[in-house]
Amino acid sequence: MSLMFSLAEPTSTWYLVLSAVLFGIGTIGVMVRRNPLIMFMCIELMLNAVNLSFVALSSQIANIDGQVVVFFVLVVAAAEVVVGLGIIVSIMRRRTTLTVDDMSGLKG
Amino acid sequence: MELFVFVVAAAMVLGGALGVVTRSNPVHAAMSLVLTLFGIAVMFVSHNAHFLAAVQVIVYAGAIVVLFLFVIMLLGVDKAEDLSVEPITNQRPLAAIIGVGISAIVIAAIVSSRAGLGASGEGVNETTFESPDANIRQLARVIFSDNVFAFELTSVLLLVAVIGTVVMARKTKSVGTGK
Amino acid sequence: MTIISAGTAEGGQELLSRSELTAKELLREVGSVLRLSETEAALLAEVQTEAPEDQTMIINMGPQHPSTHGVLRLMLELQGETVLRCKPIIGYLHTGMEKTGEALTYMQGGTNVTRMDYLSPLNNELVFSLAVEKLLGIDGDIPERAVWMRMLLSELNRMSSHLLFLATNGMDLGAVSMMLYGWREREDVLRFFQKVTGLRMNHNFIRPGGLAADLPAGWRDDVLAILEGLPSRLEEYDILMTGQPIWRERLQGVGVITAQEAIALGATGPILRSTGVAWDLRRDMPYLHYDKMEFDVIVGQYGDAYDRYSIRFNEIRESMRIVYQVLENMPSGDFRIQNKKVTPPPRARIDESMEALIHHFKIFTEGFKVPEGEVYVSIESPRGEIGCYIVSDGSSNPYRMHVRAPSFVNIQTMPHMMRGGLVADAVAVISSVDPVLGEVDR
Amino acid sequence: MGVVQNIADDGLGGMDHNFVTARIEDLVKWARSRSSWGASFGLACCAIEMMGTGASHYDLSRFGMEVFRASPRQADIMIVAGRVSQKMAPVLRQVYDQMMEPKWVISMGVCASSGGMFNNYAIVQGVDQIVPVDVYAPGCPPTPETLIHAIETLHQLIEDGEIMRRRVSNNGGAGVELSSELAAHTSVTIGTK
Amino acid sequence: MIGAILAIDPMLEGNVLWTPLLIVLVKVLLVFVVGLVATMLMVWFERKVIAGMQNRVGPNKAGPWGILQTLADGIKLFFKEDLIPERSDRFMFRLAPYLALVPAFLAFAIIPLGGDFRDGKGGLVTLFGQQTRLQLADPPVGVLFALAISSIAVYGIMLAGWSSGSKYPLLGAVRASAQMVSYEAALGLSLGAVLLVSGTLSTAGIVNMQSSIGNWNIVATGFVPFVIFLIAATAELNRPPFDLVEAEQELVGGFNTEYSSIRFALFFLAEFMNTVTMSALIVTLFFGGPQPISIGNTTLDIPFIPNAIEGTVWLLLKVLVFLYIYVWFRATLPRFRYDQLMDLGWKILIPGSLGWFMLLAAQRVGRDAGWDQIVVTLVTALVLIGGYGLLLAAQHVSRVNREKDGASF
Amino acid sequence: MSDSADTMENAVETQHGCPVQDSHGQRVLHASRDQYVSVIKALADEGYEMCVDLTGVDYLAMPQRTIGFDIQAERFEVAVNLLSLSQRKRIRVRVQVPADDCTMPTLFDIHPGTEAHERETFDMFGIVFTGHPDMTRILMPEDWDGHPLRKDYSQGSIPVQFKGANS
Repeated sequence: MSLMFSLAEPTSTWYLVLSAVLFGIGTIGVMVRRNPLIMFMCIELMLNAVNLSFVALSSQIANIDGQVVVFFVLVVAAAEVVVGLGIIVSIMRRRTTLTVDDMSGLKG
Repeated sequence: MELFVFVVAAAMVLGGALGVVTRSNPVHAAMSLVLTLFGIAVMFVSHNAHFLAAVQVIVYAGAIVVLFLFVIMLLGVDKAEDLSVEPITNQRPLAAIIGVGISAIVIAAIVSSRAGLGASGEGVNETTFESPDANIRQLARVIFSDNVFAFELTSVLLLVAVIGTVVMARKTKSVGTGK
Repeated sequence: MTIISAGTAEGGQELLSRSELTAKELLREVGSVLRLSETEAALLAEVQTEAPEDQTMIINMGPQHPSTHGVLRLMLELQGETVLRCKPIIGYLHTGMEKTGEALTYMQGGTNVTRMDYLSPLNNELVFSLAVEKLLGIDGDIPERAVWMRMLLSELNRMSSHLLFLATNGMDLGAVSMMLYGWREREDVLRFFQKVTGLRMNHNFIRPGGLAADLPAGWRDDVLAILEGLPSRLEEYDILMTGQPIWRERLQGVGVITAQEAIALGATGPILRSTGVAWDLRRDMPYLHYDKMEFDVIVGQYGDAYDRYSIRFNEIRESMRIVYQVLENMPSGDFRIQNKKVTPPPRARIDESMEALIHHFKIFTEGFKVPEGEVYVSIESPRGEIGCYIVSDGSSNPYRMHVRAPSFVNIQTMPHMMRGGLVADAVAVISSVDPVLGEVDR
Repeated sequence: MGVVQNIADDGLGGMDHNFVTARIEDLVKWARSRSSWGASFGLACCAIEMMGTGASHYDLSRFGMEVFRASPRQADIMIVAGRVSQKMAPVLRQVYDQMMEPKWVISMGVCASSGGMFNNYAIVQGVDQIVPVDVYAPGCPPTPETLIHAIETLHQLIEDGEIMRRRVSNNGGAGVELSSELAAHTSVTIGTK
Repeated sequence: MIGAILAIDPMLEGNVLWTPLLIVLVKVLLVFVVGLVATMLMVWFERKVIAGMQNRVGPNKAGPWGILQTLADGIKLFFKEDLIPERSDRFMFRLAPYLALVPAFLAFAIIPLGGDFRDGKGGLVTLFGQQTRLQLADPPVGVLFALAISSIAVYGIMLAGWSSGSKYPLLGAVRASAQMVSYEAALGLSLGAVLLVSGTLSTAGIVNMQSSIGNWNIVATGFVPFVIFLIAATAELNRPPFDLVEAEQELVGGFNTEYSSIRFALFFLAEFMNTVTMSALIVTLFFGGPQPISIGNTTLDIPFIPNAIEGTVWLLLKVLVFLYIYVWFRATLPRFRYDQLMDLGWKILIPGSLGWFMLLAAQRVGRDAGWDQIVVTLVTALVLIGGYGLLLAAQHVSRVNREKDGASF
Repeated sequence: MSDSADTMENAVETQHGCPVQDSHGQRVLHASRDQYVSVIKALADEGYEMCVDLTGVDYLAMPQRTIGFDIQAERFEVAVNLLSLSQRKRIRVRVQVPADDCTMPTLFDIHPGTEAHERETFDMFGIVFTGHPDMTRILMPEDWDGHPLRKDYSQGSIPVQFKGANS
């Protein structure tokens, strides 16, 4: 059992690298996908990557502010999703397909 | 042990993220997103941010993704998207280059600057048997003293978002009466 | 070896998509034939733009669905959970009873009609018997005791039918216990029926000329036991349902229909009464001795499901009042007419006399001849006006036997009541119309 | 997951009969007879008596049968209560096909069993032309006591394993070919089209 | 570190030895088995009690008093043919029952299942020389964990309905998600009142605070949060009168219409397991969990039972009361309609729980600042009543507007 | 059809141009097909606001029947029962429909409640109601052959048979 504890401990650099990769995946997703719902999910991925790096850095530099920021990000993400989904629903009321390519006009 | 946790959680995070980007069915993508969110929550726990982990699950998995699924089912857009169509020529390779490039730049920055980061705050409280909620208390103190203005602002933001959505999504005329 | 293709396609009987319909059909299916003026109807075209077809879905309730009271099939066009159009599809229990009725003699006819509205079989037999008696011209000669017995049985049957309505109405709205309580009380009445007629349902007890047998000894105590046990139970239902906030919320304002609409659609019984039209054949066109009875016609005001619920609930109490009066006034005497043409000889005489035996044999094999003519007789069944239209060609079988079934007509009110409601309201509406599919499809 | 795959298989078909499997078989039969949920297939008068059987006086729940599942997927016994019209027959068959093996059918009342007094164009003269019937309950309508007796009989047959043997010997039931139906039955869903 | 992740338990501090790990394993196993058996008995209990309420006998053929009825159901369902509809989403269809079942078990982990609360032991018992709690895990965010678990429990239902590929289950799924989102807020807010009074998130801590009836949170928070929590919990459980998700009369079987065999059994199990868990959670939060009943200085004692086990007995008794209440609900109440459900959630429960929370918070601030408690309460109550009046006025205006231009939403 | 002789002699009055007959104490009005809709409309204005019943009869097996009033007896007959709630009166309208032209105008526009009755009469007798919004079968399956209540349609009873139920 004690053997397991003596193994290499992941440092916060590991987490930061992971969050960078996650952010990259999210970016690719936003650019590639055409379904606005999935694009939204990719934005959530990017937000989560940032959250992860905040928490990792917060524990590395021993400052609680990182976690506070994550808390606010969560709240803002909730607000953003509410508004975004509202927009998608009201667009879908007027159109039948759901790809961003078809949503070029500003008025429905 | 922490290595084990990290590896499993990282696999969840990355697997889920790849799932979001590659699955054609929105419901599957949403479930992959849940996987990622759980992975992140596990990582929060291993950084002693228990409260954030719980909030992450409640807000993200419990509300946001449920909302996503609700909209998907309500609109009936759960048909698989055709992924073979590429609307703009060479869009995918370009996107991949940009994405990988961003990751590479950030990673390079992290690796090169990690030595410069030192302890700057008064410390993050660890959870112990004597004070199991030390982390929560510390977080609460900071939020409600130093950041109280930002806190109030986010609550206003939420209110505005909810009201705005209701106004936007409401139908003005009912069926049958005509305009 | 029989292979039957799976599927329930009924073609044009089903609810079609809007594009396949003419304006008139559409008007009927959205239940607006009466509700909209011409100008409003012209605006109906906008319904289609407001709710394009790909945002609505057509779902199929039944024919095998827990809340369609048997085999009613409803096709609903929904937008979200709101019902836009509704079309009832019936016939899944079509038994060919009117055809069978032509093959049976007047003596046997009772076995046929009693199986139509299987919740109030005695009322079916009563209307058939009254029609045959009218054709025979013996409608004035029925002995007093038979008339009073018919009233007793008819009212008890109304009680058991309404109790069953309370049970199913409770069940449909999720009040599971009400289901069992209603059945428990109905069982008391059924036990009395079994004692009197020998059967729990489908009695064939009321026959042309009177009844099949006299009341058994001790019947008065049995009826009194039912009547005395019921009021406290009804008060329990009041606590369980009538005063229940959820119950009221679920029923009040649901499935509203106006008096004008109900009359235009031919709806009778509790549906018509719920709109404020005090129309009860027992009072307004009395048959048997209902004109000597003292009872109130329960009338609603809003025409909603709650009114229909409370009307049926209180009609149980009114029926109890009538039964008390019947108990007081029950005369002694014959239970069937002493007319050799119609009535079989008493059981005791068959053992003694050869003529009686032959008479008995003839009347049960050939039946009795009924003079030519046609007649329509209607009475108030628990569900509304049940009528019997008989055409006789002078033989011992009816030439044509048609039953005007209240449920068959009442079902037409459903699209009007459901429009604009939710799926849950649709269930409440079906339940409040209280259709009996055996009678709808015959 | 699904242990039972075809009609002749009671989930233990591949096992040799030794002491242990015999006990398991007994257990399964015991469970099936004690917990047979009904598919509510009420049609006419008999349906009222069927529901009456479930009510306080007769109480089907004693046999673990108060669970009348509206979805045929979860039901074990189909009680065909009442006359089956020509229009209803395809629906009946469809619901039967939607039920999962092992499944049993009780034909309740004379109309379901033989057409009864309605020997005419509209009524299927015996539901056994459409689905294989295991137990017939006579009566018009059968009293709750009769129905309970029919159910008890069926339970006994289930516990004996008699029905499964009969199915194997006649490929499904009373002259009704099942194999041709089974291919199509997955795509059909209850209540929707 | 591992102690911080898994649980706050004294025996996991310091060097981890084999004995504590073994105890943890035994606890995991025990909780799993207890959960299963409790659910089995719960199903039987419900069928028997509801039969009693309806003048019936209830199951009595399978085993003595029909106690093996659930076992028979389970075995039968296990040996039944299974089917995956053609139009279903196969992966999700298979996954959904487990998504429903796992949270039901997980939530059980944080319930204090017993303990010795006499002589200031605070629920600690000694097992094999180790001090421990009779509780699988006590994470520092215990109550939030329960909230999180209950919020992800809806995935099983949603995905089951969606993946079946037919219309009734889909309607059930949409209802489920809307219902869950609506009632989660009321649940969380009424929980907030408990947290405010207890000052801790850990379930063990919350139980320890409630040493006598006067300290029970139902009294300390003033009854209203308990009522709201009970209603919201019933809604979260999808039990009558909030069982719109299944609503046999409307949606045939709702989300589980297409499920058969063992997969259906899992849903069945999850539903009743959730009921047991939620009852235990209510007892933990409001009724002192395994604490014995004590008024003032006198504590009731169950004779012949060692103190270490007595806590479990008390918990069992208290949970049984709530199980009975849930059965009672099922037997008496008609089902809500969809829009009424939303109205109740958004217009009554959420404002109510929010208002009560603010009242409690104001009292607390007042106490800390040394203000007159009565004045503080009165002023807050007046403000809240004014706010509620505004809300009612807004609702009235909205209704009038809606009727005027006939909007439907 | 000839009713008993004494009731025939009572039938001297007319209403809306149609002869009125008394049958077992009930008023029966014989309308021709052309008068049909206008008579029902006039009766509705007169206070017979509810159409209680509408059904058909096939007189194929009674070829020699007479109606009187110089009305030609045809194979089919449609009987409409009207009810006046305010005056508590009933009246029955009987219309002859020839076998070679089985059509009738619909009453849907006056009494929407006849919709189901007319569909039933169509289903059972094959009498087509022109102008009816949805003239489909109502009780029989859509692909059913024939109209069951016609007298030339056999009852369809099959002798009781006990098939080889393999048991």
